[in-house]
Amino acid sequence: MKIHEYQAKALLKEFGAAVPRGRAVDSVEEAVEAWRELGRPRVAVKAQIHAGGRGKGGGIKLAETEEDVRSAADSILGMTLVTHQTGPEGRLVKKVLIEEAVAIEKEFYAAVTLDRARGCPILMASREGGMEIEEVAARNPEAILKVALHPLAGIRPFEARSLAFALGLHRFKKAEVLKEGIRTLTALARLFLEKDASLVEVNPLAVLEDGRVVAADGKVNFDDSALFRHPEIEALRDEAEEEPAEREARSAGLSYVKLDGTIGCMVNGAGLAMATMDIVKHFGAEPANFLDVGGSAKRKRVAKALEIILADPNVKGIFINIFGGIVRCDEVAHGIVAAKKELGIEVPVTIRLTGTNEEEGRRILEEAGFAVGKSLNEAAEKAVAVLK
Amino acid sequence: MKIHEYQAKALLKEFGAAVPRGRAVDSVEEAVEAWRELGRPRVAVKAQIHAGGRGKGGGIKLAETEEDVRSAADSILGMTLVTHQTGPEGRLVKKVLIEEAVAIEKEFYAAVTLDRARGCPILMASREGGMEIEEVAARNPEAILKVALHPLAGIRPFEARSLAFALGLHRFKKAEVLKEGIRTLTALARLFLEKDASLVEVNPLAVLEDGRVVAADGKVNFDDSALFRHPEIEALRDEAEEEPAEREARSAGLSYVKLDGTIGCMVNGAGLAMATMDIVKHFGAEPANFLDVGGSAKRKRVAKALEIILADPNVKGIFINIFGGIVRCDEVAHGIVAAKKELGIEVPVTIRLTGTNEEEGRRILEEAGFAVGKSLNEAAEKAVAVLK
Amino acid sequence: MSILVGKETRLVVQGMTGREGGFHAERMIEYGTNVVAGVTPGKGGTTHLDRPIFDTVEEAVREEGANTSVIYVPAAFAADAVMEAAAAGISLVICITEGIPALDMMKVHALLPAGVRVIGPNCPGVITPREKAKVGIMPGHIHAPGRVGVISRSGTLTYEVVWALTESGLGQTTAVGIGGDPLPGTRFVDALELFRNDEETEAVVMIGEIGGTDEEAAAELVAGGYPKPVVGFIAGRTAPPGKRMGHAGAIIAGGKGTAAEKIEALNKAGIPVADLPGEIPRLIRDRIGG
Amino acid sequence: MSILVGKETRLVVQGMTGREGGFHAERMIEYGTNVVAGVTPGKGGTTHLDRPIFDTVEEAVREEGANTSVIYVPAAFAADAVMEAAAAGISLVICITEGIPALDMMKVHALLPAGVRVIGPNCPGVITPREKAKVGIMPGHIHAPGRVGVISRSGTLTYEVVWALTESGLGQTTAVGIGGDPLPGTRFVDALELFRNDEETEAVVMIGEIGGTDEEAAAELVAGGYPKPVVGFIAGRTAPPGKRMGHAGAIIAGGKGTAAEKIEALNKAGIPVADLPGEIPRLIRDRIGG
Repeated sequence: MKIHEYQAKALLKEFGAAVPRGRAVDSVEEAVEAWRELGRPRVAVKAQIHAGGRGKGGGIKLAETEEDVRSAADSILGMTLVTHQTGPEGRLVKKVLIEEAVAIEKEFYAAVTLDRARGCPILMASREGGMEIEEVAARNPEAILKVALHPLAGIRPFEARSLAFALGLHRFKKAEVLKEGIRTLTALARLFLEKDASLVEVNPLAVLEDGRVVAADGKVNFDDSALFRHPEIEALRDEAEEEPAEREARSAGLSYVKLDGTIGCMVNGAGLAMATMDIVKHFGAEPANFLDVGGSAKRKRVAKALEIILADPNVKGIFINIFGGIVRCDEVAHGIVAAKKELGIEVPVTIRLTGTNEEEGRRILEEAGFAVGKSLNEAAEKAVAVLK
Repeated sequence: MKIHEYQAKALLKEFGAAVPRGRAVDSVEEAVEAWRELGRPRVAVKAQIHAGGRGKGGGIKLAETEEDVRSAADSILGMTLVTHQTGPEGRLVKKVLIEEAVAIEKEFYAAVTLDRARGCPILMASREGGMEIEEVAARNPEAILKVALHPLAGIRPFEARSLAFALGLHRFKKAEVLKEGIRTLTALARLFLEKDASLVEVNPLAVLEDGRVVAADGKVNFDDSALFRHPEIEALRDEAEEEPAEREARSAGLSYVKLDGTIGCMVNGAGLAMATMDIVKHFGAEPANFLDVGGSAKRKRVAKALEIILADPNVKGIFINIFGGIVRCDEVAHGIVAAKKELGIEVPVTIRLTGTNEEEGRRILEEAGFAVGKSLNEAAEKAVAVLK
Repeated sequence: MSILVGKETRLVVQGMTGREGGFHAERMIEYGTNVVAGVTPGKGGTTHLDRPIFDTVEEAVREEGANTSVIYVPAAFAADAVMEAAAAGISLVICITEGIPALDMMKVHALLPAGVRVIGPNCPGVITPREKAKVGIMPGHIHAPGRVGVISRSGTLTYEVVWALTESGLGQTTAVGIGGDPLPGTRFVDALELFRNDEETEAVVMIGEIGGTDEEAAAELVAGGYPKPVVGFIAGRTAPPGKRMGHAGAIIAGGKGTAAEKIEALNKAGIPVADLPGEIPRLIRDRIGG
Repeated sequence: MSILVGKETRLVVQGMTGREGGFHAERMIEYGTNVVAGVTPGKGGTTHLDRPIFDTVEEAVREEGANTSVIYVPAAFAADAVMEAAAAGISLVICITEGIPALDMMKVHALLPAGVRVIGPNCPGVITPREKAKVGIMPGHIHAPGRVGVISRSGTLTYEVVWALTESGLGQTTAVGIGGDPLPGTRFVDALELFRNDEETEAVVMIGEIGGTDEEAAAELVAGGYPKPVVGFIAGRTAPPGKRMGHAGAIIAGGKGTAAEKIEALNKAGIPVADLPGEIPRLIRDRIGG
């Protein structure tokens, strides 16, 4: 799960990292009020959406006067912000963060994430702050310093200290930079571990001219599997930031990802669903979605899945691929028939069904007028061919 | 460091263990008030001293009426309670705990302590509650169930659960006993680890007739070395419970334990101090104390050590044994001479001095009229002989 | 002989009296697996499917000599169940549960005693058809005793491949579902090591997918010398970056973990990668004949 | 050859610019120990006693090839210093600091990488007189190269025994102060194992004290077959129960850990226990002659 920058910064602060003073607001009037509360300093007005690259898209503006603040907030609030991470449809901006502009001496990068290969959290930092870490990793991987953390011990003082020295935080004129930096690195790691984050990223981590070290930006993602034990994090969810169809699928217990193609896919199992997309592509078409109906696909869920697929106007054909194991083919067949009745499916549907209760499933579907294949390749070829 | 039962129970409660309702008070009037606040139930009036065996010594009384409560509190407050743990001099009772008497169905024992051999905390429990665990260990060691805890993982759910099943907590009519018991065992372990305890003992851990599981008594000791990071625990210290000379020694940075003999011992190093006591005994006398002046014995500290030894009226002679290493013999000599001047030592003093700056130390002492030996055996023999 | 599960398996089912655990325990018994006990805290002393139920795994080990455990416990409690099994002396723990927090599994790995192997979580389990030993949720009837070892991050996609192997007459020695989580207890490299000296296994199929670098690690291991042919399949060529494709581990993050990278790594190591699952039997026959 | 410290020792002093660390670093250098670096976070780039000071142990290992560390860091930070040394690749960490919380040391032991040995905490250190290697706080001049290995929970009591050995002409191979804490990194049994195959060591002296059961464990090890004579001493025959005798580990708790029990265990294992420290040289000569 993703959260907004202002929420990430509040969490970072809770764990002991310093952040610029500021407040998130919904309206131009509140924006001006927030600016006044801050003591009328130079501020950044920052669009709050779940995507990076906001600056280039016009979602971040500096303002020094009431007029500036008003006009910046007015232009950003309500805009549809397009960045390289939003896709061409962009995102509606409903909140801006009004934040004291800070005088930065040097920008660093710091993040905690999961190191899958080592099986532990990893604290990463670099002197090349403000740049995307992937870019640094590609160009100059040596510049990224890494500390593998023990999941039970958390970050140990010597680990934060060593990293701070390696970053050169002891070389600033202001002696407190080292200590502040150590505190911030420690905060990142603690936040990651105590809140079951999957990513805590501060970029830039800014050393200010006055010796403070602040998280000038902040991004925190969470492990969806652990949200059950963090209701305070679940409460930060902004559903408006999610693809509506994906949100609907999630609440129905389906795993769905919208894509740009024309063949809607319904499959049981994530690996087979990916493979099915790949096969569609292999035979010359583009999948419209990833959809896993799950390991215990009951008829209602199957019908819901078809409803979600059909709601995508790009879908010109549907390919259903079921390998019954725990999932019973007859149950799936009932779901397909029910969906046809309720929704009136108008695009061609190609079905491949095999495994548990295959015969019964086939009978139900054929009675309802569907053709059912057994071979994956043949069915896929046919699913693609109907489009032409 | 030790604390009182009422303090231990407050901590246990903080960590999720249930305890009987109650309050500690200093006066008879407050005792009656506490009883009224509890709703005038049958209560136990329990002397709060840092020693076990209070019941047998008359330090715990049951009371049901205001008159009972008044008379019990009156008889216990201000008494000098003698138990097998207080020594013959007993302890002055300054506080009593007024606590709801509970209807106990069965008593268990539960404790967390340090397992030195395994190098980890150990959670122990037994169905033989209310008895001293040493007794159970001697008579029926099988009856003590043990779970070695991982110092970083703390107590894991399956560990608490397995122990609760092994104790038979699932066999009570009231089904909640199992869950309550698991919660209590978990609380003990968490308290031990989070507060740097050296012992958390609940004896009896009582299963009540109404299905509750409560810590009917509670004892918590702390690792002295870790108090620096628990000011809230340090604040629980009751200096009145400590031997005054030991308290004085502690604040002077000395390690002192009062014993019953007549030869006062001043030694540098704990092992050598114990060995010196043993040698005194070997040659036929009894040591009056253990005293380690420490690894960087400066003259002031040496003088303070002698002052503490001399304050013990049993002391008939003093044996000073110094093996200079980091400790310089001349510095110790200056301390002894200073003490002689300030305190006017009237008992015979035997000194054994060797190691760093031995010659200079010897010269200083001999000038001040002390005889100085070099051999430990000879000096010890002489120290004992002067008594005769 | 077989790897992981076989005639020596004495299985305890953690969560046996639950809906999932009960359903699959029955299927496992039907298939021939030696299920010796179940564990459900609070139901000790009862029986289920004619097997004794215990409150703790420790009792199942002590009373019934269980040496393998399979876990159908809800996600919030599953990591603890793995640790309970390990502490009780179980040497192979197969965790079916999906949705265990990543941090829980990191802690499990940090605490696991030496000599305990975990398979999964979020996996279909392990099956050795020749020895009628099935531990997990896969449909037994699609498997057949044979010559090929299968290692897979997926569930139904594995069935697809297994079925293709069965239909082609190649069959399987053991099929190991290592699971779709980012931190599997057993990885491709570990499973490859297990198949290395298994006499009956003539070739190995690796079914990978996007996310992580475990396929690349396996390619490196094979490139360093592996005594039998390995054939691969990678799902997710068309998956977009930054989106989780169902499995918690199936995500292209920071531009890493794409199917293209993995296919390239496997090819470099001399491992042919099938474009379609159905091609796998042919790729194997090209290498081991028959 | 020697055990633990010797000519191969390349020592880094953690806390070298502090009062204690600086004082003892100077004594160690005087004695002949190969002190290659110091570590004090924030003082990197300076020098002290002509040795480079680094901000981290990792730099001392990388730049100066340090292989052994001695810790004079205050108790609140000492456990972290041990872990820093271990993580930096130091294989022998000798921790002098007294008063480290027991829980900190438990965590250190749980996290210590394989192959890293910790001596102490709350110990005088280790000295090998023949190789002029002294790591710790013991006075060097009382030691002499010789034939006897010394293992002790104490500081000054060790000096007493060492001096008796020196005066008697027996001398020491290596004297190991394992420390007076309840959770020593190296115990009697571990040190006995180190002396087992040390050719120069003809006999071993164990200086124990009340508290714990490490002397009993050592007795068991010796009873199981040990190739050289072992002689013992136990301090605290007159210590009362329940009172901590200075050392955090020297306490008779729950009636266990008395001197009488330990002496009995040692005697049963054929280890003579001296009544007075001064008797030790004679007990040794009775066994190894000379």
